[in-house]
Amino acid sequence: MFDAFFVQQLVNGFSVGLVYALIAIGFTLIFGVLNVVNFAHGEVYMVGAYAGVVLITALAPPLVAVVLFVMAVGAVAGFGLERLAFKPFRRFQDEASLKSKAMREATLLSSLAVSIIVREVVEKVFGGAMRPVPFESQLTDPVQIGELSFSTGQFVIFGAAVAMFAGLQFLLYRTRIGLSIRAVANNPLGAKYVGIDTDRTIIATFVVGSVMGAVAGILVALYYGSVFPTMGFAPGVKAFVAMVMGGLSSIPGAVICAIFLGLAEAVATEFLAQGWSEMIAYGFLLLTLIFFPTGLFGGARDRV
Amino acid sequence: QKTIALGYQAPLTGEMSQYGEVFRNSATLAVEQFNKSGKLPGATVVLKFEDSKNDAKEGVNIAKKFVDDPEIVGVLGDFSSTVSMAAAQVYAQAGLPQLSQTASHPDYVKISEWQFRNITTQAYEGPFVAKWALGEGKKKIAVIAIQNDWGQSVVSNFKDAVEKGGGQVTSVEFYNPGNRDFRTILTKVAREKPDAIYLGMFDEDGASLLQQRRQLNVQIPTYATSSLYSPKLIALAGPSSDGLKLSTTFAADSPEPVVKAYVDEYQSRYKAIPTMFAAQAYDATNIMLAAIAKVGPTVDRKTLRDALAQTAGFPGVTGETTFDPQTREPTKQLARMEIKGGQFALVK
Amino acid sequence: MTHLLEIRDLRVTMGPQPILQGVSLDVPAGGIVTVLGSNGVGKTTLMRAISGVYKVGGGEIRLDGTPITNLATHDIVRLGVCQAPEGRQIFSSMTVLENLRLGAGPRGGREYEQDLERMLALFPRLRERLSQKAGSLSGGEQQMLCVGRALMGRPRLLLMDEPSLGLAPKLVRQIFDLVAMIRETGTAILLVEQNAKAALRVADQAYVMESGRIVLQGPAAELAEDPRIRAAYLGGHVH
Amino acid sequence: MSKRILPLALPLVVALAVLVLVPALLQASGSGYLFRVSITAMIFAILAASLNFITGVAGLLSLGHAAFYGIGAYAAALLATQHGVPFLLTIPLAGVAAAIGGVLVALPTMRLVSIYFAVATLGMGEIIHGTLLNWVDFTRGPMGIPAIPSFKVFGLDLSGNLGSYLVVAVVMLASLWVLHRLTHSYYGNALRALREDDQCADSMGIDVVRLKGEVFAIACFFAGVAGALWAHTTGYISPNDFRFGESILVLAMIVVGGLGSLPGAVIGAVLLIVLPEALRPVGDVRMIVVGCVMFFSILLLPKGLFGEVSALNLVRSSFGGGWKAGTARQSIGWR
Amino acid sequence: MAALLEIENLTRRFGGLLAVDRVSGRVEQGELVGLIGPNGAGKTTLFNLISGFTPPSEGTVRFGGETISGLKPWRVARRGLGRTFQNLRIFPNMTVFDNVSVGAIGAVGHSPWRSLFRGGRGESDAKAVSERTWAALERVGLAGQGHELAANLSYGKRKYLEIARALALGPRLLILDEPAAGLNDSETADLASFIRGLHAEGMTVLLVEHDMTLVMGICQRVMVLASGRKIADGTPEHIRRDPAVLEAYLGGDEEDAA
Ligand SMILES: Nc1ncnc2c1ncn2[C@@H]1O[C@H](COP(=O)(O)OP(=O)(O)OP(=O)(O)O)[C@@H](O)[C@H]1O
Ligand SMILES: Nc1ncnc2c1ncn2[C@@H]1O[C@H](COP(=O)(O)OP(=O)(O)OP(=O)(O)O)[C@@H](O)[C@H]1O
Ligand SMILES: CC(C)C[C@H](N)C(=O)O
Ligand SMILES: [Mg+2]
Ligand SMILES: [Mg+2]
Repeated sequence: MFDAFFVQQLVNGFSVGLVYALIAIGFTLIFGVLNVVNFAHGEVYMVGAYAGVVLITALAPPLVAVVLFVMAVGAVAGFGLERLAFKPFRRFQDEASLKSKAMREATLLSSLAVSIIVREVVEKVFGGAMRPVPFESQLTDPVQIGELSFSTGQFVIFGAAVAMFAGLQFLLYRTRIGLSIRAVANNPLGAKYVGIDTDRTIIATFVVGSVMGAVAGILVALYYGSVFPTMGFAPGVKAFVAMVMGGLSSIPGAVICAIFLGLAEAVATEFLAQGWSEMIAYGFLLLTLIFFPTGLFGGARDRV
Repeated sequence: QKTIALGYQAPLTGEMSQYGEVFRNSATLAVEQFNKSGKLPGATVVLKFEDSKNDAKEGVNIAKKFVDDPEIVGVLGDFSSTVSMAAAQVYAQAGLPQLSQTASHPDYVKISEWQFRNITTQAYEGPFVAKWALGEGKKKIAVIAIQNDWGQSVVSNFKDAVEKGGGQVTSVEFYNPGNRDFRTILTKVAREKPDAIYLGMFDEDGASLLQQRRQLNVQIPTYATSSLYSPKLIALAGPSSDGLKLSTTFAADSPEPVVKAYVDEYQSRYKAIPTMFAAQAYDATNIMLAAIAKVGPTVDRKTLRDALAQTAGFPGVTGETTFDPQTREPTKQLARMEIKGGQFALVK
Repeated sequence: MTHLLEIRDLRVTMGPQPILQGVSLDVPAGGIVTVLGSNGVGKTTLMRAISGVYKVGGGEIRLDGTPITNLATHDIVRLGVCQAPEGRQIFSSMTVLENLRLGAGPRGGREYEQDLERMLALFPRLRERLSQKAGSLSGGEQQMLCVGRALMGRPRLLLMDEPSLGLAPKLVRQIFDLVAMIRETGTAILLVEQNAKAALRVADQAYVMESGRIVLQGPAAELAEDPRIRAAYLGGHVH
Repeated sequence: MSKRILPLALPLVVALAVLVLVPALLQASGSGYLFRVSITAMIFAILAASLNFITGVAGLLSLGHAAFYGIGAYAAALLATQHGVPFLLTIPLAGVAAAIGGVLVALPTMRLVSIYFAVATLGMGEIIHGTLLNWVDFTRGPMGIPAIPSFKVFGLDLSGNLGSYLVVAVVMLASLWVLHRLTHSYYGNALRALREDDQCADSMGIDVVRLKGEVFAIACFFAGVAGALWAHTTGYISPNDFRFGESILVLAMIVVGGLGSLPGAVIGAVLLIVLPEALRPVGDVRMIVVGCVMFFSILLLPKGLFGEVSALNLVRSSFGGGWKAGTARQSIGWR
Repeated sequence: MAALLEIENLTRRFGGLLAVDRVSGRVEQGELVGLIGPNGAGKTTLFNLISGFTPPSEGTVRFGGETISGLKPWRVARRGLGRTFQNLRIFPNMTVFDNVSVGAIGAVGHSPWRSLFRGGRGESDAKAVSERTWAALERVGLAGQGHELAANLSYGKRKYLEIARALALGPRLLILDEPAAGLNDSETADLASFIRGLHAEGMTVLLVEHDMTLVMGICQRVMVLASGRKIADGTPEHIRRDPAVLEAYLGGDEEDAA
């Protein structure tokens, strides 16, 4: 029996999941290389969206130009973020600091502080309210296929997610810089000894991850037709959760879990109030972790 | 020249700062007009704003601060019921009149005799829209509302009224604040094939929902509360908002002279059309000022409270406001509106 | 004669306390030089300073006469100074092959294949585990991987920080044989060792460090006979 | 005997300052506002100290602490409003309720380490918050709970500025005292071992699973106590007060103050409550300034304003530990 | 009388790899036994099986007559098994004293309730912990550095720190994984006499080591593991001449194995 409403729910959930996945890809990449949660990723996403909207409002260029511009903004944001919130902590080389939880949590909070500042500044400049994306540029046009309703944005986001994912897998597993990124992620000191410029590799990772975050931001903004200063927060948390469910450093894992979260929320809404459905997603998180303590695709702990 | 101060607590930073912003604009405008008008000879009224970030902790701190300030005879704000009610405990204890432009929690005015509000409660609005919808032959209605205190009262009042009027509420969907993807809810609601949908949410959520409604090709007539009366809604949702029917207390294009004067002045100063929230704050401030003027320059907290309580038929931009002598609940006139061709239009 | 590596009056401070307080030593091209010293005298610090991992506070390090003091580690590696560091620092979640690949740096293609073959001939055990995660290797296997990875960089100067640490006697011998063999290829070696007896046997020149200073130096064979050395480092009176 | 006077000096000074000096100054200023800010700061000091116990001492990064604070507040509010339980009972009962919640959270997440654990607590926190918000029949959902009575007992009215201050201060001192004892006794060392290397601690005979459960129970107990104080001093609570952002705020307090250090947690709490208030004059940009202060304090002092090592040294030299090498070789813990 | 430690047919697989393959053996009360074998032979894995870190695929471990296989590490530790780790695992952000106290706490137990109060059991627990800790520190000669951060200790001292931590547990059996790795000959000699001293005081020791001077010099008995199998077990003299051991472990000529 084909229940069009139910299939429609799956479509809805899938597209929510894709939004999470778009954010999770860059997030996971950055987490992998520094092993610290980049709380400001949601703000990079938001800044990307605002940059795109400002450009569209001013010049209304074609989508490709907007994306290229946003990529540039994302690159600059990633670079700045790394220099500001992460690099300073690498000056501590002594063993006690390297192994100290205090240092670890400090980096986490430095990115949080940066994210608060960025959000407040954007709010000061553009106001706290939602801003519309000019209608001509929105990706909100309905596309009816049989009984199912889609929108143009869903296809664009799907395409972007596939492209980002494939591109990143290629980058990580088929290129030299990818090998370096993985090496730095695994053992930064070891990477130095084999002649990798760790500083540059980390920046490269941040730039790539932030470019992806920023592009995600503008695409999602076009898909929803609006931007607002806190737009990065809620999906950012979900992307974080997806990353952890997937096993922290596994990008395929993060993507799969992001989509799964979206689907879970949609299907749960079918049976419960929306408020509870969000908790179903967290329930799945807990179940996953209970049975797979290091995520679905995470490696085991190092041997003793 | 004596100075009389009014405290205004509102979210000026943080997630809800857009509301605090328009409150500040309107209140500043109102006070300046008042001081110029010479309705209170021998004294000037000043406003003291404090930022609550929509955070109850800060709201209570501010309340204490205002209570300490001997110049302050009355307080406006806060924005959300949560923060307004946390602060209200302080005002109730200290005996400082508080008038919130938006706090809609049913228990808010029950806290003490010091609490007032000028927003219509759903006890009026729910039956008003219910009657309208039923009158247009919509018997099966689905409700989508935000999961907060106000959303709760939207649902309960509307549901009662529909059922009393012989209709049926097919489903009630609450969503958590912050949620911006309504596709799943809309799909779920559409499955029930109701005659109409009733929305209890704010303009930004409403705009997102209307956009997504168009995408999903859900063509069920939609009604809404006055909170969706905002130019913002049309700016955000564009053509998707066409056909939305809502009740309102404030209409920026109303021919009424008070409204026109306000809208023109606001627009020339702040380069924006005032929203329903801005209008609420404008009226709240003016109600407060009128009460002060009534007492005169010797006004203090107690006399201000008593004057406020006697507010009746106050002609504001959101219609006439009267505080019920017993409950201090406001009574207001509601109008019907429909969005047509990207414009709010009064339904006669 | 100029040396491949010259270190003059090197000073390193970590946190409050100075660790190296003026170390000078030379490594001739193609030679083996060993540095001996008890625990915590600063041998590893010296090695890290040469590789540019620690910041140098004073003094100079020259490679072929050009100063490399405070260059970035990756630049120093590019100049042909590779290290098999203390603590191994292998990439535990990557495969053995990937570890070796990283050691080879930007070199690829046939050259890389040849190097790899040569490498695996030296360490047949690694060949069996090429696709295993490096982190699951036993301690000794990891040590082999670490030396192997450094050799993949085709160093002119190989820095080895306690390469025999944790290795079975048979392998220890192999490692020292390997050190001799590496020298045959023209690579100079700076070797830090606790196994003084074996180190002095393969080395040409030896230095002894005590609390951040060189206290003794000379040809390895002579030092091996020095009574002070015998007492302090070759003691081993286990009855 | 004279040796015992010195160890008592510091706690005595602290207690005198909190119970006499500060209230005297506040009373003299006649400012209810300052009283209120002090009360909020003290409530958050309890909260920060309890999170520090989990995250700073035992090394379990918790991102859901506000949820336990919320459980405590709701427990106290429901007991007080619906069953008329006096505050002397609601406070410990709120703690117990939160502790039970904490153990229920700790049990399924026992096997998790590092960031996995952190995210599990985040998920738990969101679930608890969602329950408070959506379980309308029990918690009244978004309507919150109004008219929670203030501190009144045996006809004694402590609901004024000074009364409330003193009640909160006494509870805070007691809470800090307990947490302080636990962190600076040998029990604290077991927790620190858990933080540094749980597997290694395990093979030293430390029952890691039990320890994690206890840590959560104890810390959540105090979070619940803080929640009860919040409910009673504010009079109205709603789920909004216990959002994820609140967890992050408390985390920021302990990181800014110095992870693992109890004085640090208190300093951090006071700073992050007082600073935004003190910055009111700068207007709308105050949150930007708060963000910048946080950023620079972390950047320049990543181990906190008052780091763990210095805190331990302070405690050991000024309390009974008698901890000086070479001299009296006494114990960690207490004389 | 049953041996202090008895292992029977102990087997552990990692995927397809047989890391430990049907190993049996015993350590008597008061013995000092060496365990040697090529790298990757499974020595550390065997230690992990004994101490409960890794559950065995097959076989049993008996300690003091009771089966301990399958128990959690902390339970095994509390029955009197102290261990050190091949790659040092100290607690770098704790002081030396606090590091060692962890072992003592493991033995004494940790109750939040008792640590809260003065007097009574709490007092005696705290005293017991501190006495054990100081005793262990003194035993390894670190008493003077009790207040230093463990991260500031040199490598050699850290080795003793680990041993002290295990000693504070008051173990009946001490298992040491390559304690001499990274020490020079004279330091190794010091370590040898230290271990011998422990043994003389009645401690039972099982020792993994690659330094043949140390193993052959102090052990009463040596077991040899290769590719997960036990290939020899006997006195040092016996082992030194065993052709299988020579082949697998010591290598062709015997010069270094002196
Ligand atoms: N990153 C660091 N932070 C703080 N102290 C350090 C650091 N690195 C080294 N030290 C200190 O410097 C001294 C020398 O250390 P180093 O590791 O160089 O000694 P070593 O001679 O290599 O000893 P070993 O034989 O144990 O390897 C030691 O006391 C050590 O504690
Ligand atoms: N967790 C694990 N996963 C996969 N393989 C493992 C694991 N632990 C050990 N092994 C494998 O088991 C074998 C035995 O390892 P073990 O560490 O016990 O050797 P060892 O005798 O201690 O060697 P060494 O003397 O070098 O320390 C090795 O080949 C190792 O790769
Ligand atoms: C209509 C809204 C402004 C009401 C407000 N959200 C409240 O909490 O009461
Ligand atoms: Mg070293
Ligand atoms: Mg081993």
